[in-house]
Amino acid sequence: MDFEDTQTEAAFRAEVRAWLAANAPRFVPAAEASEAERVKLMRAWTAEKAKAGYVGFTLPRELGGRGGSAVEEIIFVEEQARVAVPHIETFNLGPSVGIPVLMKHAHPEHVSRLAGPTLRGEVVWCQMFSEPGAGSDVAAIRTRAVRDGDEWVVNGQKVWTSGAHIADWGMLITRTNPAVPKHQGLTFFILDMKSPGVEVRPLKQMWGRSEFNEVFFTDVRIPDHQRLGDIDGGWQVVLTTLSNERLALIYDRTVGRNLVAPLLRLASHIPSPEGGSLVASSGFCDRLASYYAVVAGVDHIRKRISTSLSRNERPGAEATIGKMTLARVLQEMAAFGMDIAGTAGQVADADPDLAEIQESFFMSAGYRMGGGTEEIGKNIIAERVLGLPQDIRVDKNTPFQSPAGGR
Amino acid sequence: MDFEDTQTEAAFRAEVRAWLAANAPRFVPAAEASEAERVKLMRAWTAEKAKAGYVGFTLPRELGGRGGSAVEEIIFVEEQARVAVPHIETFNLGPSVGIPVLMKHAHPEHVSRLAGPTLRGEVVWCQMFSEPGAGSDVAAIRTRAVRDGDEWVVNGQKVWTSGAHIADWGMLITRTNPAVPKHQGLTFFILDMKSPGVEVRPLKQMWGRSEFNEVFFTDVRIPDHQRLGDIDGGWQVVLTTLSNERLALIYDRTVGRNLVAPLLRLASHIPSPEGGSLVASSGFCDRLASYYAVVAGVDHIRKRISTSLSRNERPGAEATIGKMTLARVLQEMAAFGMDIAGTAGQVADADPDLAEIQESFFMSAGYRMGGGTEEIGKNIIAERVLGLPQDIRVDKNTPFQSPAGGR
Amino acid sequence: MNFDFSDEERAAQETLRRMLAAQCDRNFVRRVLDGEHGLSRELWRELGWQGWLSTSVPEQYGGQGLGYVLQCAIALELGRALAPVPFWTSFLVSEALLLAGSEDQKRRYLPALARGELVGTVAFAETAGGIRGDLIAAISENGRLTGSKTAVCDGTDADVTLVAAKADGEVHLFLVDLHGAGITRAPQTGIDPTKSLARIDFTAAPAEQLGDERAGGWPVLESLLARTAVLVAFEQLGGAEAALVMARDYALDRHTFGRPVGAFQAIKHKLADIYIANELARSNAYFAAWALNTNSAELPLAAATAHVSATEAFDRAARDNIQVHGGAAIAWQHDCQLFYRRARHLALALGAPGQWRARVVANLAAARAA
Amino acid sequence: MNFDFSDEERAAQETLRRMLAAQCDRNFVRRVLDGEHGLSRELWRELGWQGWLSTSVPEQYGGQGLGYVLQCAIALELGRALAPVPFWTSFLVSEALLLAGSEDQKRRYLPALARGELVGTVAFAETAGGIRGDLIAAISENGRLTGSKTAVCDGTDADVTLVAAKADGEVHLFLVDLHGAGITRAPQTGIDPTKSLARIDFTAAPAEQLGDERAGGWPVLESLLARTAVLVAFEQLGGAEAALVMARDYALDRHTFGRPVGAFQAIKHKLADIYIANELARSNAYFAAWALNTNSAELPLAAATAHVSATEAFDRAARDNIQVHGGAAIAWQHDCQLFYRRARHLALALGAPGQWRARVVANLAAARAA
Repeated sequence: MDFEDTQTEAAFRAEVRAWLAANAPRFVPAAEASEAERVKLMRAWTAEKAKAGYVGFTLPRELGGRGGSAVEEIIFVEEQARVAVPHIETFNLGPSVGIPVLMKHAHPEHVSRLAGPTLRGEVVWCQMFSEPGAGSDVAAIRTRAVRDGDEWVVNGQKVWTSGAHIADWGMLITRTNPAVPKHQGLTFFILDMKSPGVEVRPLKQMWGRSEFNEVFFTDVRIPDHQRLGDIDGGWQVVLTTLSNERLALIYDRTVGRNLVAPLLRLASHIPSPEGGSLVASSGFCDRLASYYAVVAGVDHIRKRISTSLSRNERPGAEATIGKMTLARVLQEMAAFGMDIAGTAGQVADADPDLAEIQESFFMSAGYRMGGGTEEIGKNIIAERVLGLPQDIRVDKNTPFQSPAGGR
Repeated sequence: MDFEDTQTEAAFRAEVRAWLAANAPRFVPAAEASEAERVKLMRAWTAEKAKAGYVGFTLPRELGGRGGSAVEEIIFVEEQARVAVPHIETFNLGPSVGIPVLMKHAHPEHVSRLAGPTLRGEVVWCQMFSEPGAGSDVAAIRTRAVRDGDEWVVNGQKVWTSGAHIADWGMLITRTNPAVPKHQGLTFFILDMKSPGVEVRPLKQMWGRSEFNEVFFTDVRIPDHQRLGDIDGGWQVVLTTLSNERLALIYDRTVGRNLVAPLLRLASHIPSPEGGSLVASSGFCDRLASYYAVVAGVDHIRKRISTSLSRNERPGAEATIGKMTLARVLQEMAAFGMDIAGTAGQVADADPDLAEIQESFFMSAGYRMGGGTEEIGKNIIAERVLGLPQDIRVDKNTPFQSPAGGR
Repeated sequence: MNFDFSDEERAAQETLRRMLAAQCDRNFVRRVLDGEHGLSRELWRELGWQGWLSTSVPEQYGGQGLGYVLQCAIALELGRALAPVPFWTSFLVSEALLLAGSEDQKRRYLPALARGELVGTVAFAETAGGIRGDLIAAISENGRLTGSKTAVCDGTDADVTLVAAKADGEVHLFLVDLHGAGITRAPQTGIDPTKSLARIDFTAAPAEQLGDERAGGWPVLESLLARTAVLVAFEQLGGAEAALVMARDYALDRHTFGRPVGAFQAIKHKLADIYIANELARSNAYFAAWALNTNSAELPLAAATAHVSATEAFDRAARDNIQVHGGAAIAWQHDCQLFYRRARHLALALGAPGQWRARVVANLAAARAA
Repeated sequence: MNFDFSDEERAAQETLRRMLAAQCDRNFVRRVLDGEHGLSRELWRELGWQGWLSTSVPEQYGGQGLGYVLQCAIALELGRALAPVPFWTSFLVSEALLLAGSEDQKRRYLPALARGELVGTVAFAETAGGIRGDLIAAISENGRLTGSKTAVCDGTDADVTLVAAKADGEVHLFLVDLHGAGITRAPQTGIDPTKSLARIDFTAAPAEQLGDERAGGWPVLESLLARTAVLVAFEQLGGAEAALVMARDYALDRHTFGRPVGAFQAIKHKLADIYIANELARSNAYFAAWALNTNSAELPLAAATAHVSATEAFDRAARDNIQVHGGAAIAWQHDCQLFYRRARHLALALGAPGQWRARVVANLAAARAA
C-alpha cells in the first residue's frame, strides 16, 4: 500500500513536469477562445508532445509511439492535468482506439500512413457506431454498405457521434448482409470524413451544448482496402474497439466532475434552522458524506487500476464502476443542491455554484447514457466478474431482415 | 372524495360497534396466554361471530355466510381492530380462500360439509404450496401423488406453511405427471391434517419465533373425491386460490406494522448535536417524512381499494403495493432507528421502542418474501398494469422430468 | 366512503383533457421552451372563460363555489399537459384573498382572477434557503414596500403579487400592483423556462396590507403554502403520470436485442417503481384534497405529505423516463426534458423540499404530543 | 505507486484464511449464536500465539512492528470468517496505550494483548445517541470511577477496559481492571449475539488515568475511533465480500422458472450493485490503510470515509444476500442471518453512523477552509 513513486517513476515525473513548465504555457487557450481556435491549439499541442515523445506511450516507436509503459502514460496524464492546455476528448480516440484497431485489422499500409499523423494531431478520429435504432444493441445497426466493384456504397445515418465535426477520419460499422443473424452481417470500414456524401450535423443536447453529431451517408463510396476485417466479419473489429474503449475510460475527465466543493460552498451560505450553516446539519452531512464516499472510492479505484496497469495486468470491469456510479449520484446530488437552495435554487444566474449544480443536473442525465447505459454495465459486471448467466438473446440466430431479427 | 359513511354504512357500523362492545370483552386473551389458549379463544370468538352473522360476509347464506357486501366486511374489520380480541391470521384462510375454492372446484358435498364448520372456527385451514425447491415458481413443486385405486398416495415435503400446526384441513398441490411440462402435471387436493403420515414441524425464524412450518408427507393416502379440479389440472385451482389470496392481502395486518411512533419517541429522547432533540434535525426529518409518505400512501390506497370493493369492482394490482413497499422501507427504517441510537442501538433490553425497531429489522426481511418476493410483484405490475411483455419462460414446454424442466 | 373523484369530476376532467390535448400539446409547450412565446395569456384566458379557474371560488366573487376537489382534478390535468399557465400562483393569491383579504380586496381581485383576466403571483424568496422570517429583508412602511425578491414564478407576466415583507419587525403579507410605481422586473433563466421566473425589485412601491387589519403574517402564509401545496401535488402527479405513459409507450415500441426494451426486467422493474411511487403520491394527494375540501384539522399534515410524496414521484418519473429512453432522450428536440425541468420547478416552487419534510415531522410530533 | 496489498501481505492473508476456514467456519460461528459457547477465548489465544494480533505493535512491547497494512489484511480475513473474537476492541486498547499510555502501562498491557492472553475493550456509550461529551455522566475522582456503560462489546469477557469518564468536568480516558473491585457486569442481548455485549456498572472502581498526565481526553478518543474505524472498515469489507460470494453461489445454483435465479436481470443487477458497493468500500479502505500506516494528515477524513463506505456496503450485502436467497434465508438455521446481524454490529460498534458522516463533512469543510 504505497502512493509514492518508485525512483524511476519519480525521475520520469520530474522530467515531465519540467518539460510541461517549459512548453505548456504557449498552448493555453484564451478564456474566450472559439471551438475552432481550441481545436487548432490542440493540434499544435499534440504535435509538440509528439516531438518530445509524449504521445502513444504504449505504441511501438516505429509507428511514432514512445514504446514506453502505461505507468508513464498515467504520470503524464496526471501532470498534464495540472496545466491549462486545451483538452478535447476526441483527440484521444485515434491514439487509444484507432491505431490499435488499425494495427490488428488494417492493411499495414494504412497503419504506416495514418499512425504518425494521428499521434501528431494531424488526423483526428471519430467512431460511428450508434444509430437512432441501435444504441445499447450496436449490432442492430441498419446503415447499408453494398459492394460495387472495388468499392462499397454506403447509405444510412449514425447518431451520438462525438467530434465528427472536427474529425478527419472515422471508424464505421455497416450492414452488408441482412439475410444472416445480426452479428454476422456487419462490415467495418475506415473512412475519410471529407468523402462526398458525408454530412455532419450538430445535435443540440438538453443542456444547450452540441457535443454530439448526427452523420448522414448518401451514396458514400469507400474503397475496399479501407475495410477492416473480413466481409461480414465486422463484429470482431467492433469488439476490438470496445475493449480499447473501456481502457480509455480510465482517462475520462467527464466522470471527474463532482459537486463536493460547490455543495459545500452553497451550504455554507445557507443558514440552518438549527443554527449555524447547513454544512453542520445532519441532513446535509448524511447526503454529502455518502456522496463523497462514492467520489473518493472511484478516485481510489483509479489508483488500483493504475497499479494493475503498472504490473502489466489488464484492468477488469472495475474500470467501469466510475462511469456507472458517478453519473447517477451526480444527478441525485445536483437535485439535492437545488433542493437546499429552495425556491431560489431554480435560478442560476448569480451564483456560480448553483450554475455548476444545474448544469450537472442535465449533463449527468447524458453521462448516464454515454458508453452504454448503467443497465448494460451491470449486466457486464454480473456476467464477466460474477460469472452469472447471460441474458437470453432471442435474436441470436434470427436473420436480421426477418420481423423478429431486425429490430 | 368522501370519507363519511353512507346512511346504511353508518347504521351498520353502529350496530357492529354495539355488538362488539357487548360481546368482545369476554374474548380478550390474558397477556400471558399461551398460543394454545389463544387458538381456543379464537375458535370461540369465531363461533360467537358466526352466531351473530358476522362471518363469511360475501358468502351465501345457505353455506352459513352473511350474504352481505364487501363494504360490511371492511366496516366490521375496521371496528374489530379497535378491540383486543385474539387475531390469528390462519383463521382467515378458510373463509377467504378455502371456501371460495371449494365452491368453484370441489364436490358439493365437501362444500356443505366444510363451509359451516370453517365459518364457525371449528375447521381451520392451511395452504401447502411452497417447497424447498419451489418458492416464487410454485409450479416447480416435487411432492408426488400416485394413484392407487380410489386413493392417491402422497410423498414429499412442503415448507413455509403458516399455521399448519393448528390447521384441521389443508389445501395441497402435488405432482401427478412429471412427463409433461410443469404446469400441466399438477393435481390439487384437500386433506385432513390428522391423516396418518402427515408430520408438521415448526420452523424457527431468524427473529426467534416459529410462525411457519415444514410439513412432511410419508405415504399419506387421500381419497380421490378430495381432489379439486381435474387430474393434472391442479394449476387452474392454484390460480383460483392465488386470486383470492391477493384479495385477502387487503386485510393483512402484518403490513400494518409501522415504526413512525417508535421512531418519533426514540428520537425525542436523543439530544441533537444541533440543540433540541433529534426530532427537529434535518437528517431525521428527511428520513421520517419520506417514510411516513409511504405509510400514509399505503393506508390511503387501502381506502381506494375499499372504494373499488364497495362499487363491486375487483381491486387491481395496486392491492399489492403495500406489501411491496412497506416491508422494504420498514427494513430501512429499522436500521435507521438503530443508527440514530448509535452503539446503544445494538441493545433492546431496556427500551420497548428499540425492541420494536429491532424486531422489525428481522421481521421485515421475512415480510419481503411473504406472498412472493418484491421482484415477482414488480413483474406482475409491469405485465398486468403497464402491459409490458412477460419474461421469457424457457421451461414452458419442457417436460418437468427433463434436465431443464425439473429445476 | 368514496375515495375517488366523482363521476361529474371525472367527466369535467375528460373535457379539460381533450381541450388541452387540442390547445396545449407538447409542441405548444416546446415552443415556450424554445422562447417562441412565454407564458400563454391566451390559453390562460381561455381556461378562465371556460370556468376552469374558478371552481373553488365562491359565487359571490365570480366563482362557481364547487369546492376544492374539482380544482384538484383540474390541477391534475394541467400537470399532465405541462400547461405553461400561471395556475398555482394565481390560486395562491385567490386563497390569500379568501382567507385574509378585506371585502374590498376580494371584490377587486377575485372575479378577475377567476376569469383568467388577471395573473397573480407570490414573492417570498430573497436568498437560498427555506421560507423563513429571518431570511426576509423586504420592509413595508407607510404603505410603501422596499426589497428584492428572486425566482418569482410567472413574475414577468403577473399583474398583482402577494409579497412577504416585514413591518414593525414581523412578517406580514402585502398586495402590490405590478404595473404600479417602484417596480423593476428582470426575467431570470430558471431550471424550467416553460415557467417564467423574474427578479422583482420593489423601491418604495405602493403596497396594501392583506386584509383590513394586521391579521396577515406568518400563520396565513403557512396556511396558504399548505393549501397551494395540495394543488401543486396534483399538478406534479399529472406530470408524473404523463411521464410514466411516455416511458411505457417507448418501452413497448423500442426494440433492442430482438425484444421490446420493456421486456427486460431492468426496465420492467424501473417502470413498476415509477408506477408504485405515482400510486402512493395519488393516494396522499386524494387524502389532501379531502382535507382541503373539508377544511380538516389534518390539512397541514396531509398537504405536506402529499407534496413530499408527489415531489418524489415526479422527480423519479421524469428522471427514469430519460433513462428508459436512453441516448435519444438527451437531445434538445426530445420531450423528456420538459418533464425533467417541470419536475424540478414544482419541487422548488413552494420552498425547499427539506422544509416540507420538516413540516411533516413537526405535524406528526405535534399530533403525538396532543 | 502500489495501491494493493504486497505479495507478503497476500500470502499471510491466505494462511490466515486457511486457518480460519479450519477453525472458524460458519458452523463454529453458528454455535456461538445458538449460545453453545460465547466469545472464543481459545481461538483468540490461538490467533495471538500465531502472531496475528501483534503485527502493528512495536517489537519492544512484544509485537512485530510490521505496521498497519498487514493488520488491515488480517481484519479483512477475520471479517470474512465472521470470527467471534474481540478483535477491534483489543486493537483499540492497544492503540490507546501506544498513543497516550505511560511507559509502565504499555509494558503492563501491550505484550499480553499482543499474545491474545488479555482481552481489552472500550466503554463509552451510556445512552442512545452519538459519542459526545454531554452524554457522558460517568465520573472519576481520586482514582475511583463511578458510572454505568451500556453495549460494551466483548464486555462479558474482557479483562481490561478503557473508559470515557469525566474528571473536573472534562472527558478523560481511564484504564479499569474488570476483575477488580466495584465492577458489575450484566450480559445484554444485542443485535448480534456472536459478539457479546454487556452493561458494566462501575461503583467507585479503581481507575487509572491513561498516561501519566491528563494528556488523554477527547482528542485521543477521536483519534482512537478513527484508527479503529480503519480496522473495522476492513472487517466490514470482509463480511460484505463473503456475503456477496454466498449470494452469487446461490444465484448460480438455485433454479426458478427453468433458469438459475442469477440469470434474471433483477438478481444480476442486485448482485452487481453489491459488487460495486464493495469495490468502492475496498478502495476507500485501502486508502485509509495507507493513511493509518503513514500517519497521514488525511487519516481522519480517510478513516471516516472508509467506515461510512464499508457500513453501506456491508449493510447492503447482508440485506440483499437475504433477498437473493428468498424465503429460505429467514430460517434460524440459515447462515444469512449471521451476516445480517454482524453488519449491524459493526455499523454501530464505534457510535452512530450519522456521526461518522458528520465527521466526513467536518473534515472536508476544514480542508476547504485550510
